[in-house]
Amino acid sequence: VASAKPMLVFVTNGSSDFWKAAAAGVKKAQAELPDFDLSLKYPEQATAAAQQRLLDDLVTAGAKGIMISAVDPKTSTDMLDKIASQTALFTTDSDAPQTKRIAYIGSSNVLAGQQAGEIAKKAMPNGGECMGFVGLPGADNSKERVEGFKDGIKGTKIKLIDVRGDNMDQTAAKKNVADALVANPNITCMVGIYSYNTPQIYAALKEAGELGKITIVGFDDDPVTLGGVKEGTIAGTVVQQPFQWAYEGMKLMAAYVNGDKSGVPANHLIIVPTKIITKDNVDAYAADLKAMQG
Amino acid sequence: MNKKDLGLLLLILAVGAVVAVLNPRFLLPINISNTSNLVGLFGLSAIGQAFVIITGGIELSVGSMIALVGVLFVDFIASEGVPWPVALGLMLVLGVLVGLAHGFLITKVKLQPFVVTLCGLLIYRGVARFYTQDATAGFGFGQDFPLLDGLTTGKVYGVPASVIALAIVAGAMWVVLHRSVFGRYLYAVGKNEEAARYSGIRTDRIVISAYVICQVLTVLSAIYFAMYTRSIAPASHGNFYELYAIAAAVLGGFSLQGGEGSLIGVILGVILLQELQNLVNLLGIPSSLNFAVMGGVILIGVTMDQQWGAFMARRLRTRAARAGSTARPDVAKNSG
Amino acid sequence: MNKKDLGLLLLILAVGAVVAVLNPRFLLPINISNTSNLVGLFGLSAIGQAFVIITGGIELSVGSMIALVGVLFVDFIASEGVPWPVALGLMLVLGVLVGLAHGFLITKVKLQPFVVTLCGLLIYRGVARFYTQDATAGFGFGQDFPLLDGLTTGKVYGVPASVIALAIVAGAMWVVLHRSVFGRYLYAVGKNEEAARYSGIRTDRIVISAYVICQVLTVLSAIYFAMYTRSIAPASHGNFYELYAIAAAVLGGFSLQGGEGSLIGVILGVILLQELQNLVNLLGIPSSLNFAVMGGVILIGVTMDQQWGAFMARRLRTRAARAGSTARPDVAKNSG
Amino acid sequence: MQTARQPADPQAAPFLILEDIRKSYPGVLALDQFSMSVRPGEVIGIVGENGAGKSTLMKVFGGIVAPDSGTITIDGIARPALTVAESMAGGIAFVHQELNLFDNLDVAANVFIGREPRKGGWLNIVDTRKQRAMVAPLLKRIGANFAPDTPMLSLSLAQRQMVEIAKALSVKARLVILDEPTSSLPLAETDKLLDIIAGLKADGIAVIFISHRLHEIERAADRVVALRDGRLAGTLQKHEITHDRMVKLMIGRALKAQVAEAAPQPGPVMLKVRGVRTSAHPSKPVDLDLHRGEILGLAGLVGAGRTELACALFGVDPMLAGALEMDGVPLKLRSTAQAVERGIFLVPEDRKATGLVLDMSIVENISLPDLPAHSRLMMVSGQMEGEAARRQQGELDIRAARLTVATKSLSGGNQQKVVLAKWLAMAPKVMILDEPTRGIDVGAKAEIYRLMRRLAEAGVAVLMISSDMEEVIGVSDRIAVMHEGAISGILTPGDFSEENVLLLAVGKTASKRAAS
Ligand SMILES: Nc1ncnc2c1ncn2[C@@H]1O[C@H](COP(=O)(O)OP(=O)(O)OP(=O)(O)O)[C@@H](O)[C@H]1O
Ligand SMILES: Nc1ncnc2c1ncn2[C@@H]1O[C@H](COP(=O)(O)OP(=O)(O)OP(=O)(O)O)[C@@H](O)[C@H]1O
Ligand SMILES: [Mg+2]
Ligand SMILES: [Mg+2]
Repeated sequence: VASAKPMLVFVTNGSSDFWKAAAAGVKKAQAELPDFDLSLKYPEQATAAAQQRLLDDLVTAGAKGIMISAVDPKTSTDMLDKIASQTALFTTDSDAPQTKRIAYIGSSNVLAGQQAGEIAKKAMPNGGECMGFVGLPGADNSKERVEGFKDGIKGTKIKLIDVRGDNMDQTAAKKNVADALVANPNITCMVGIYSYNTPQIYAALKEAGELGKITIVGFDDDPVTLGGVKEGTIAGTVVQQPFQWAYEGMKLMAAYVNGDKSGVPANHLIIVPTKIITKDNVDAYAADLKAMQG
Repeated sequence: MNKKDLGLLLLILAVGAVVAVLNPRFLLPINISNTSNLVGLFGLSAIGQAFVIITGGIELSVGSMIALVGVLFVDFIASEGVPWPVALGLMLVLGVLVGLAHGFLITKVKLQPFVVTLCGLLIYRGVARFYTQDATAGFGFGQDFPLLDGLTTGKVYGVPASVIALAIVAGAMWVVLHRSVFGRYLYAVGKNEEAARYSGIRTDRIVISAYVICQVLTVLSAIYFAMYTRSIAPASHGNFYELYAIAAAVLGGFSLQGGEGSLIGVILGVILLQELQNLVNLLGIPSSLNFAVMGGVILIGVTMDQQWGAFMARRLRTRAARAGSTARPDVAKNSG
Repeated sequence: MNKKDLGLLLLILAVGAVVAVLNPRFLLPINISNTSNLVGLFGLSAIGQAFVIITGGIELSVGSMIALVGVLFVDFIASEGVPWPVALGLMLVLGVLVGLAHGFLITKVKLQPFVVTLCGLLIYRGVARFYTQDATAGFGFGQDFPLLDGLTTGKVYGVPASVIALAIVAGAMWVVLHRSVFGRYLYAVGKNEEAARYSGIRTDRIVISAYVICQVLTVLSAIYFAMYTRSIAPASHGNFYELYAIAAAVLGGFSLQGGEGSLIGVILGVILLQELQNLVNLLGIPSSLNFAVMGGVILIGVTMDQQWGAFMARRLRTRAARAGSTARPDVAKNSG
Repeated sequence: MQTARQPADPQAAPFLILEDIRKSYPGVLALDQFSMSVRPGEVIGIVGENGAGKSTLMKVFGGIVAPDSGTITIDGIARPALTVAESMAGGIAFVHQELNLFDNLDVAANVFIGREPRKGGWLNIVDTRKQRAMVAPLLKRIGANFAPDTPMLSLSLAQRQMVEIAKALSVKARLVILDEPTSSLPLAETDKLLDIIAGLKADGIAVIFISHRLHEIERAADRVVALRDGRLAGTLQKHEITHDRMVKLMIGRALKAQVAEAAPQPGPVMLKVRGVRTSAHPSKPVDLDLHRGEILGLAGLVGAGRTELACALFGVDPMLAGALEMDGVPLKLRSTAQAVERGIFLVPEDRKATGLVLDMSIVENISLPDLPAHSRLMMVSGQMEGEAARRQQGELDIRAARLTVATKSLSGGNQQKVVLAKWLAMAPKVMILDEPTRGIDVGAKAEIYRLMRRLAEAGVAVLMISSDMEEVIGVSDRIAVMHEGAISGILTPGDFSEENVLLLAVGKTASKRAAS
């Protein structure tokens, strides 16, 4: 049903819990922007093709502004430019600097990876062997986090010996952890690179009775991850702030559509830094999270 | 166009009318162009699937082949510097080889089509992922192939190139399927392979040809898909596309038992599926319901089709009974 | 255990031996326990699939049902505070209803099983995603259900609960399939439904029962999967699991034409598939090759099976011809 | 065969009555105003041309076909139609014309399908041991040479027909319906079947017996019911039953006496078969010469290996060993296509599975083997194939509403004619016919014999496999007899006799002088 209000859309790169916080951000922004029609859209599959058709359809439906986490920003220049020529386009999560996007709001996966490396460094002063777990090892976000992590542990005795993929299947994710314990008895640390990997590491180690003996470094803020951090069995986790991306992004976009371009910085980048969550600040973070989503 | 196809066409128009009323932007030329572009892309592989389904087979490796060909083609021309016509040629050869392999395993080694192509689904996806180590294959910034782009993503008077390609392929394949000797053999093999063999038909060759045609058309559609997305994530690109193709064929009146279906039917099936996807996005239906809408409409469509078929058969019989009760004219006529 | 099953068992042992040599840790009790746990999980749904395949049908909605049931079950007990036995009961009822619906559409409305269950695949996945608005359903940190956990993820003398469940289900289903009148009818319907109907068998009921059994076992496995991952992402949970189940059945000697296959076969099929997945991890093979390895081994397995079957059929026929020529000793023997 | 008991009491009340039955299919009225009744212990022979409606009538009895109108009364209860279960409960056992067996089960399971002996209480376990023990004597009774636990897959067509008969006998029936049970049974087995019918009758069980072999009806029936075009054409009582009267009722006129034409001089050898071994009898090589212009009859008992030989000569299955020579040129066949190219055609014995694409029309079936000839630039010409089909329809008198109806809607006999028409439209050099008149009515049979003769006269080498003794002796110029995969002897017209064929068929040598 066509709405009279200008439409602003936040398009994710797939459906994942990660975006729940962004949805909350959109909701909060909507409350403050009654003259706009804000929404958050998932492509039905996490593929470039599905996302592209969603964008085409949104433009057709008359979207005035789109904020997108492109499935594959590096190779989607043409598509993004096409969209940018028809509507106000912002990028988030992972940037596409070569396109005509108006601005990027988000954080850096490389930086997040480095922060994860710092957690590992602190937790294992004597070094150790790490195994990474991820959905798609070849995906950009995964590669950047791994790259950052390797950066972060450079010069220490910590080694990342392998990264196992599970094709976004949590059964396989858990099984990978169990198999890694069997295949590599020397492992002393595990890194959960996608948000669901850390809880699966936690569960598999718990069942194997290895919880607490192996250092777990996580990403994102799954409830189990935060619980583990609080419990002390997870050394720490690196969180991004999709709530902020969405909230600030939507407000910026609304202003931009209304003709106020002052919010866009010269370098077109608005970096919302990632945070390290450890036992010390986990309670505060959880409370924050609850407040934001509530 | 037979009655079944006509029914499907009416369904497409009816759905379109409803959507157009709810959101008039549905009828914008750009929207029709976008949607028909996707019809072109999916249509190419669906026609291939149709050939296989007519023989009573099934081709589950379509989605994986689309990923594999996409990865190889883009990598060849974007990174390896292979001229694109050469790369295209190589991909077509790959399609022929894969089709031959599937056909060989099915006819000579006598494996079930479902099994052979399921293994294909797993293997080609695995190879595609291994080839790029799960990385996305794509074009660098500003890397352009004007002629190739024009042929795949260009438009002629607003008509997307993929639609033109589909029209050409569909026209040719319509003749092959509904007019040629080979087409007749396909139907015969699909309905009763043994009887076809006992009629001196080289059934194995017919079946193998069907798989080769399917794979060649799949390669073609893979290239169109690759140029459309310009970015191929080997783990997810083309996932489930075989199911879309099969669903389109089934909606279009094909029987998975083989021996039934028309070319127009499968194209109408593709159009309906794409219309549904478009509708979900345009009407602001939560995208999580996308699949459910698609499944629901397919189910309703085939049920109506089935009930309609049963109804027609009943009517035919009743009418025959009435005709038969009068002095059996037909038999008399024909025995003379 | 028939010859075919024996061949598969030998293949499993041979692969195991090779892996054990390359990485002796393959034989660690913990690894065997881990792998057999997954055999239990996948085995439950594979047995269900087997019942449907014997009737000549196919059930493609397994993966989506695993997601839907997972989401509902976890949400009911973790968020809605429904006592878990009640939730379990509700899920089983859901399974029965879905099975009835599929069976009804297939036997009474006369839709093709592939089509009905393909729509199921789309619809249930859509409903699962819609239910949680694409959010993951999971337990809060530290949320425990000791009895449920014990029954699903616990171990008895190192044997995972899922393996015990599989053993019980498999035993019961073995009797049903290979010894009971119902099982006999399943085979009859799968081979020649018309003839079965002419023999006074209520074929529709048999087919519907098969789909109900399949869905009930799928629900059971869905609960085990849910408790194993403890977190259900509705868009991806259980994706392709129907293919695993079908692959296991096919490896185990089932024909998708129906009427063939044994319960031991399908379980051996599941074991082989899980062994392969384990092998990829233990030997450090890039996980992108996981699919390719699986596809390759299935292909080799069924090819060997087919060649073996053809050989046996030839021998059987030769022997039958020879037996027919001698003074009918078998008849005499058996009538005594 | 003669029993001491009385023939069925003609005064006994009928327990099964059909009244005014009508059944139509698209374009045909298969049954019209048909009434009949069945008394306990009587043997009713049903005759009629192909497509007269015999099988349809039986399907009404069996609850498989629901009539459009009319009533069926069993034991005084009238119904508009029966279900399979009601029919079974009424004591009706059925041997279908088209076999209804399960290849994935063994013989015993097939016999008892739907009525398994059970054990284990509510678990409903099949009592396999009991089942086998019950089947063994049945098989013995009908003279079957296979065990109850034989997999169905390993039986030949005729053996399957025996399983169907055993199935009907296993029911505690009051009426046994046999729809062309002998169509692929050779003589010895047929005799046994007639004995069985007599036995049933003696036990007070009624039998309905459909056959196109009228002499069998003559021997067995107490009463003959003749159908023509779906209507009752007449009834014959025991003393009225003669071959000619039956024919007259069936086709409405007398049939010209069949003149056995003098065998012409056979021409040179067309197809030389040397040392051919097939997988059914791998240790038995076959040597055979097919001459131009000759009809060579091939006789033998069930499972003698005739069909396998025919398939080998047509390139269906690769031969294990042996050589073929056609017109003096060695011939290697790797596919049926090669055989067809060389002019070797086969009319297979199982028309449902291999003879026809049942879902395709008559036209499409007839043009199938020679499609390129009915096309321009590899595009099929509907006009050309239609004309060819119309020509064949005229020649063979194929009865169908239209030539575009699916062949599955034709009666068995008319289907068989379509199979023949497929090949006759082309130019055969070697024509192999495997049970060409299986299920064909007398009129059409004569037609087919004439056709075979015409082919022979045109210089074709005809190989006719047949289990019908009359046919073998009446039509052949020479008779080769197979026994367990080997040719046990070749008879020339002077030695033609039932006795000689039978002796050779069981592996003995023929007596030189024919004893007729
Ligand atoms: N399923 C069907 N659909 C359409 N027509 C049918 C069907 N079954 C039978 N008929 C038609 O009904 C008529 C009677 O067929 P039926 O099989 O009863 O003949 P029949 O007397 O048994 O012949 P035959 O001796 O050749 O077996 C035929 O004209 C046939 O074409
Ligand atoms: N489809 C089959 N599968 C397995 N075995 C078969 C098959 N067909 C035939 N046989 C075997 O081959 C033997 C020879 O059968 P064939 O059909 O050639 O005999 P025939 O002389 O034509 O007799 P019939 O009158 O039975 O057709 C049979 O005894 C049977 O054991
Ligand atoms: Mg008949
Ligand atoms: Mg035979």
